[in-house]
Amino acid sequence: MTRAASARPVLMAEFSSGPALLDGIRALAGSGMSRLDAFTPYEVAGLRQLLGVRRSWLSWIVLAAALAGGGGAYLLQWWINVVDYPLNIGGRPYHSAPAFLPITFEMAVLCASAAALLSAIVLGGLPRLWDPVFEIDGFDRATIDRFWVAVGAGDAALPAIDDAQGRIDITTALGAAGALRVLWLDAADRPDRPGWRDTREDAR
Amino acid sequence: MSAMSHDHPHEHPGPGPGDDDDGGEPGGLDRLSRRALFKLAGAGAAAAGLAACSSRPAREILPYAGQPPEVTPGIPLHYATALVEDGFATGLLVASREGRPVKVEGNPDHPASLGATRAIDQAAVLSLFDPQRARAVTERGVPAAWPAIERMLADATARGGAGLHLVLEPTSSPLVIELVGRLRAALPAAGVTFWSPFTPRSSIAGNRLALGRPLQTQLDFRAADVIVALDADLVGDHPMASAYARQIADRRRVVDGGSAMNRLYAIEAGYTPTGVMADHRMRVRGSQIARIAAELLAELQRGGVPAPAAAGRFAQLTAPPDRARWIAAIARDLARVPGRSVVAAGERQPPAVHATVAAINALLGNAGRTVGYTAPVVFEAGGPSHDLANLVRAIDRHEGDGGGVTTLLILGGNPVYTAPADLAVADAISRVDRSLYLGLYDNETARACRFMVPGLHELEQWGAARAYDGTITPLQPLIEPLFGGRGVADVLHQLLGDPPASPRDRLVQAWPRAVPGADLEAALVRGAVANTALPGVTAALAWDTLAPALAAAAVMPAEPAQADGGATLELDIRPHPFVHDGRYTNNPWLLELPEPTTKLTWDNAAQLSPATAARLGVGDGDVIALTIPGTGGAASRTLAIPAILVPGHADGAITLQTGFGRDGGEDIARGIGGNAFRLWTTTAGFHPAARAVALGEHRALAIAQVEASTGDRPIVLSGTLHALGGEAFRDELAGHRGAQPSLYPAFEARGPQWAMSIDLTTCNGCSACVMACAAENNTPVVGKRQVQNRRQMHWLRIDRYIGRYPGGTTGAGIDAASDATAVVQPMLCQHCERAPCEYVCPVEATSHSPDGLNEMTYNRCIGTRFCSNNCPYKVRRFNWFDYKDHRSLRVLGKNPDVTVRDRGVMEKCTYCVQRIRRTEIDARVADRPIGPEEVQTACQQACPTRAITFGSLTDPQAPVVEHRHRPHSYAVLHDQGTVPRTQYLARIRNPNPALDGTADGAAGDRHGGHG
Amino acid sequence: MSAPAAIAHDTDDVLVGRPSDTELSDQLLSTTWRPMTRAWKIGFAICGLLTLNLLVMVTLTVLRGIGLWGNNIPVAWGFGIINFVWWIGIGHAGTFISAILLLLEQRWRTSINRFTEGMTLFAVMQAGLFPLLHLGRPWFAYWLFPYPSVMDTWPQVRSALPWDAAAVTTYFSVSVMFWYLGLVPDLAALRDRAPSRTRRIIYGIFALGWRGSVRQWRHYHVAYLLLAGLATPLVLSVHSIVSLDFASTILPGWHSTIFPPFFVAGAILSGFAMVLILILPARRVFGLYNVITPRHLDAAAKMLLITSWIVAYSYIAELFTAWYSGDRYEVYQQIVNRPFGWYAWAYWLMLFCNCVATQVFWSRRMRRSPVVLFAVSVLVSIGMWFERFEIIVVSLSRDFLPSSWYIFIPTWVDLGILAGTLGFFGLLFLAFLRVVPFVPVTELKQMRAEMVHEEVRR
Amino acid sequence: MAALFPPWTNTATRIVLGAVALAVVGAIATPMIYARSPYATGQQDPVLQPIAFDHRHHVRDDGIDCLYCHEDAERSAFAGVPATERCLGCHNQIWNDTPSIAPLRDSAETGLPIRWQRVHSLPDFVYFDHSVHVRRGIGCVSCHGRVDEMAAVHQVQRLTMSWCLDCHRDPVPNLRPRERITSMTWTPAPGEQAELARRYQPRSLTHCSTCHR
Repeated sequence: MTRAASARPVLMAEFSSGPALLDGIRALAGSGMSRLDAFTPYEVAGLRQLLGVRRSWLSWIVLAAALAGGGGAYLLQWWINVVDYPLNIGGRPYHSAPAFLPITFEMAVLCASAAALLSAIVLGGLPRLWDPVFEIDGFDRATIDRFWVAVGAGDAALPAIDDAQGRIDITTALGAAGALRVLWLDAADRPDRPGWRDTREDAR
Repeated sequence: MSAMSHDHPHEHPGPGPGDDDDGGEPGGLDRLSRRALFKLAGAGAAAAGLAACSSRPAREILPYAGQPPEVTPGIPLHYATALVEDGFATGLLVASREGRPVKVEGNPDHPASLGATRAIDQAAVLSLFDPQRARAVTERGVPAAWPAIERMLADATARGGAGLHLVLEPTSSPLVIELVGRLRAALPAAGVTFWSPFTPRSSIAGNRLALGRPLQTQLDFRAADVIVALDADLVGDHPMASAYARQIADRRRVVDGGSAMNRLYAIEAGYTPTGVMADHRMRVRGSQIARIAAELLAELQRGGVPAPAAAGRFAQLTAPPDRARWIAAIARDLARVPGRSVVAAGERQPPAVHATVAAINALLGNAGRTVGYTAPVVFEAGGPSHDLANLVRAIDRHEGDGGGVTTLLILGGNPVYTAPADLAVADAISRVDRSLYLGLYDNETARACRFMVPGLHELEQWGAARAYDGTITPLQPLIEPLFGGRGVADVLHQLLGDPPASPRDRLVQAWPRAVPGADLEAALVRGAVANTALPGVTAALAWDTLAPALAAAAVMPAEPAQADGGATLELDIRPHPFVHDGRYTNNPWLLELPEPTTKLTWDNAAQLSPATAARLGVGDGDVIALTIPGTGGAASRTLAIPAILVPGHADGAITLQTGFGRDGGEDIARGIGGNAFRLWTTTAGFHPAARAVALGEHRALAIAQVEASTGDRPIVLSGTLHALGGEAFRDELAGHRGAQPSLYPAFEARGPQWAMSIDLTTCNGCSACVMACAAENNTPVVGKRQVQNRRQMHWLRIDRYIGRYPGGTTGAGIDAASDATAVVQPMLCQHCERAPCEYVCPVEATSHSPDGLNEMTYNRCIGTRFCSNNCPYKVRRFNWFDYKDHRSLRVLGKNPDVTVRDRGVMEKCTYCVQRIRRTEIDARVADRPIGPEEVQTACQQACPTRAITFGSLTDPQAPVVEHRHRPHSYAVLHDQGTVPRTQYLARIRNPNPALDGTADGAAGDRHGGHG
Repeated sequence: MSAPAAIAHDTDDVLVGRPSDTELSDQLLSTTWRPMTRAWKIGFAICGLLTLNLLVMVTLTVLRGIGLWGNNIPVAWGFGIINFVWWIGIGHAGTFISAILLLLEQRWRTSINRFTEGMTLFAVMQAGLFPLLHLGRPWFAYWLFPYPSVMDTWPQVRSALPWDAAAVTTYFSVSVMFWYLGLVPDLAALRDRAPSRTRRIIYGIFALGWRGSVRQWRHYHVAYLLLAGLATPLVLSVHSIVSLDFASTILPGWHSTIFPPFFVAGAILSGFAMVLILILPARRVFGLYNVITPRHLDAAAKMLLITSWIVAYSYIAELFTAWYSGDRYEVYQQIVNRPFGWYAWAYWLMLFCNCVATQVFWSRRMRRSPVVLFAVSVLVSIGMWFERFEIIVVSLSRDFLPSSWYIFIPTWVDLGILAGTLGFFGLLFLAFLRVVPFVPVTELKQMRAEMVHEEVRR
Repeated sequence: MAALFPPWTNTATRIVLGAVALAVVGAIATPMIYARSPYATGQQDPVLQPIAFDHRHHVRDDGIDCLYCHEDAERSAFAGVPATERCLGCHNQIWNDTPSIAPLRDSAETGLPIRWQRVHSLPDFVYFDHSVHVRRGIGCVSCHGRVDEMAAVHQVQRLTMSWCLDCHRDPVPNLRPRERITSMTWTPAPGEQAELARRYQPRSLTHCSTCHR
């Protein structure tokens, strides 16, 4: 199963607050589910740890970019003034190291910042204007005041419990955790295409 | 910006003589003048360099049809010719590029030049290419035909000259003199008057009084140890100014404390270059000079100078207390060196003064040694024919009998403007039926006359004239008459009915008669005929005429200041150093050149001392009305003119310079300044009782320097010759030069190391160098408003600082500020080895060459002006607007070796790098080394006193090296660590111990003084 | 109101009440689609006109040359560089607030950081105009950047101007990135909340499909912190480098080692002043009293007080070092020319605005009075402009050789351009208020959640 | 409810972003390439002259030396374009009635110059001096190319500053014996140029006032 396919949500639940979301996730984890993802309007404290997502390694990219930018800038300045076209400027030495520093620093910062922004976007899987989850009714509140949890199709525990009874159990568990809605998105159907059969059951 | 700019920015096509689009504006390169040029010189490759620094060169190459053998495109030719002013010739060498005169230099073989030039000479090229010159024969302003004038002349001749009157400029030309002679013979009834306001009159009359004959005074300062200038601007306003300045300076060059140095006393009203140079300066009103001369004579006699009995009765004459000490000291100084001094009086002084001075020189034994007398160089000088009143009288006779003047020919000059106010010349002319004016411009006189005939500029003429000392000087044209003008001789020949001939042939024919035994070709090459100076004549004092003159001189003038609360002042009128009597007022170079001692540009103003100004309650630019009472029933005349304060000016007097307030047809000259001639009378150069009233209005003046104090900063160092002998001053000076600790490694120096040394002792601020720089380097003129915005473009400026030293300047006025003394300092790019301007330029537009030049690469400059901010000498100039006037005729006078800068570009002195590179290339091509004095900068070449030295520090023969080793060589702002390549020789004065306030002047002077 | 929210209510809070996520979102997102108020429209019209005038002045300058300005020799730099430094300085508060205060975990920054970042961008845009405009040949400005030219020539990097070019471009780019990254979640919120479909599509495109998934938040969080960490030394470096335009020369009044910190302090002073000038009206117009509380005003006022003291110290230090150095030129410049020279009035005005006027903020009441804050802020802005006037014009007008001393008088073009940039700045700012939520909704919601969390703990 | 954006927008976004990146790179690269193109430098572009003067014929067939017409190259900054009379030196006798040299005859009569079109034009702020280059052993062909093979002369070299600098930094590869200056075909023997460098002492001048004044 491809990465995208295995990440495709099979089960999604909507909560009204961060804490509630965390409870719901605990419930799912209780039933052995591991391939979880959450969608929140803002960072919910403890969420990342609960889902076992490691801290971002993006810093290393940024460091590399900074070194490249700064080093490149200094080298260029050195080459211009010492190698390519040395000129006597006010009796200053060709290799005027102190004078080269400001630009070196600025270029380091520039490259680093650009790297930070771009990697944040790319690593976050963006730009991606369409995503399966957008097809879900009411998901648009995920950026406002709703907190969603999703179980990926690739979840190892899923096959074991994915039957009528299992679904009922999990739904009730989530309901107990305070889920407003629980959606089962039929796995049999083709992924990545709008208009799934939406087998909904009332949590209450 | 288009991608093209990666290569070189292309903006507008660079028009030039080689370019085919016509300047639309009047005075542009219209076809006519252009074709004339091509005939003379296919301006060919010279188009390069004319266009701006960011535009394409002309796309065409126009080779000669028939190339003159001597011409090689790209290599300048020099022709010897001369400028003539008030009848006296100054020899010049004019550089010609592909037939276009582009630069004027002095002629070393000419006595009035000695290789130097005045600012006026340098500007001649611009006058030649002045688009506003008269272009066609006109009658009452509408184009007319020459034949009409021929008929008029023929008619006048037919009547044997009856009713014919000619007005010529005073002339020394053997050719013209011969023609006038023939004319008088052929047409006895014709009248001839010579007129020019400032040609020597008084001195000749004075010599007649003293020596019984009209004689012209010739001075020789080479052997003069003491010089007393009585209201005489010997180095500024004199036909021999350049030569005299050189002679005086040669005796003032200081090598060390032990040098022999002459002593110069200046006694004058306004501040002049001579006053700047002087060791002692007394500021007195012009009318006091006569008395002072007499006092000096008397003091000399008391001092035991042998004098005939006739002069005996002067012995009692004593000077008033405030100057007695001075007179005594000067007299003793003079008596100390019998036969080795010069006492000179200015032309503005009445004959009596000149007579007194002649007597003094005779008694001191100077006559025949340092002071000589020759027959006047100018034809009939001092004679009745030089009185403009003749003309008016002749015309007025009209009313009486049937005689009078029916045909008036004014050949040159501008009498309507320059005539003394007490002569109503203009309306006299208007009463003449057929009047003709021959001249360069449609000026006041041209407008008063019926016919206007375009004249010839000196650089368009064949002819000859005499220098002040009489040396015959040939004139030859550099270019065909741009507007088909005619010379004075042409008209005279026409009158005499001579068969038509080319001016050159006429010269060839007349030459043997004029200068027997002299080869014309040789003379044209040399620019002067050797040994043609007039012989000196020895004449004994004629006491019968001298005595009354002395008596007249001895009269103590009234103190006008006391009359009525100081509203009555003495009015001194003198020619402007640059526009003279108004003949050069349409030359923008000369207008924008700051007046040497007031720093005023684009204007003339009423110069007065701070004390007097305070009495009148005026400051710089406050307008005052000057009124002089009418004489003999004539109405009084008033001139409203702004004031300018001149520290060192005599109290109770006002100095006005002539040449402004023009209202002829010249657009540039018209309407600037006030016309001093309106207050001028033939009687004397000064009017004892002019009323001055502050009008309460203000007229902004364009003064090129506002702050006059050095604030005690190490800028101009000066001291006495005596002090230079002592340690204190030497140590102080040594602290302003030499190596300084630096963090930076030394740069390897390849080739010669160019450097300059400027001697502040011999510089008198005449500003010839500034003009030479402008002419050589195509620096633009920006106009009065932009000067007021402090945007003048001179690469080289003369800073004038006001200091006060013991005995520097003194006068009756006790006011300290007024007693201040001026020092001048040429300031140009110092070519610092650690140039602050270079390291702040973001685009390498200014950098350092291996031979020590601070290079300015115009085409790389983007105009951040950061370099100017960081230049402690503020010598960088910026093109605030687009100043390249490609459409104007003036473009032809530009130097093709120097880029014409574009808008938004920084520029500055380059040590004339184009000359350096040219010499380098010539030397390389000839596989020879560069000579020690081979490279001359334009300023150096022009300097009359040789104050500027330039050369390579690596060449032991180069004088600049020796200058560097003198004890008083120093670097300006040495404390800033810029290591300038330009160094100065401190200003050394040689004061009379009897007048020097300090005990022994052990240390240098201080300039903190007056602000 | 939820129970915990009832706990804290005093005005010292950075958030009055504990509005729910929904309430906050509705209140703050709606600033972009709520009908425009009259005040806004009038302001927009005025700024539009001034911007037009700017366009005319700039065209004139480029066509005829900077001779149209009052600059001369010796005063070769005039309004152009004064305005440049002034605007750049103003641009500093934004990044200072959003970056440094973020790292210092100052909560009161949250509701105003987007606002000030916007201000930064627009101020830097004004500043960027001048280095270009003041060139004699602006069309060659690209020569300041290194590129393989057929002339084989390069920029001269010993000069402070290429440093400037690098610093300002970097500062602008980084500010944009920082600003945009912070905006993404709010854009997503607008994508999902905006009334019309067109708006939602436009916002949607710029939101890049943000879903707020854990993995996105994971990188987003680190990137945001890193950008803040990078922007912090950057904001300090930029004005330091600008100050080197002067400090690296030998001109008396410029040649001073104190300049970098002195300039940064001044920058933040003027920056906060401008923040207040803008935020007080905005707060009133959009009725944001609950998110921009007296607590914020108080903090800003304190910043004004502190930085104005740093600036005052610098002035004193300048005088002292001048006197102590014994350098005759420096002494004349600092102790004679500035306080008593041609422009003495400007000197004393500067001292009053930057050092005296701010002292009212010792009083808590003054710190919280919008009127006083606004008035003092205007004074400070003027004072800081004149500080640059002192440094640039006054120093240049009298440097080493008295012979070239001369006075500088601005022309109507100078004044027109200054006014024009003010208008253009306002124009951009007013537009900004309508286009994106100028109070960061997401961050505010998060902060609220954390505060509620803490309060529950207590 | 359907999502705001359909799935294809993801691909679309990538394409658009790619295009933008490409445009940016292009905008910078294009002018740089252009500036180096013959179109911008004016190379390879035969110039039409008032008289169809054929250098091939005069140089190769008649074997006239460059310096016969461009006589000032050894002593002046400008190599010089021959005066009308120089042309007539031969064309009085031969081909003196060809219609093609009518402008020449007109010039001779009117005394007005022939308006030749400039082929090698440097900007006005560049001061090139033929004499010193020729004296240091830089041949005509180095800058002007095989004029003897051109019907109408065109500019061969770029004549950009960097091109000048190439030689100014290291002149040796362009040295030749002074007596072979005008040769179009001369090629150095091994080591010959090093020897010439010793004799002529060419300098490597790269400071600005070498060419800009």
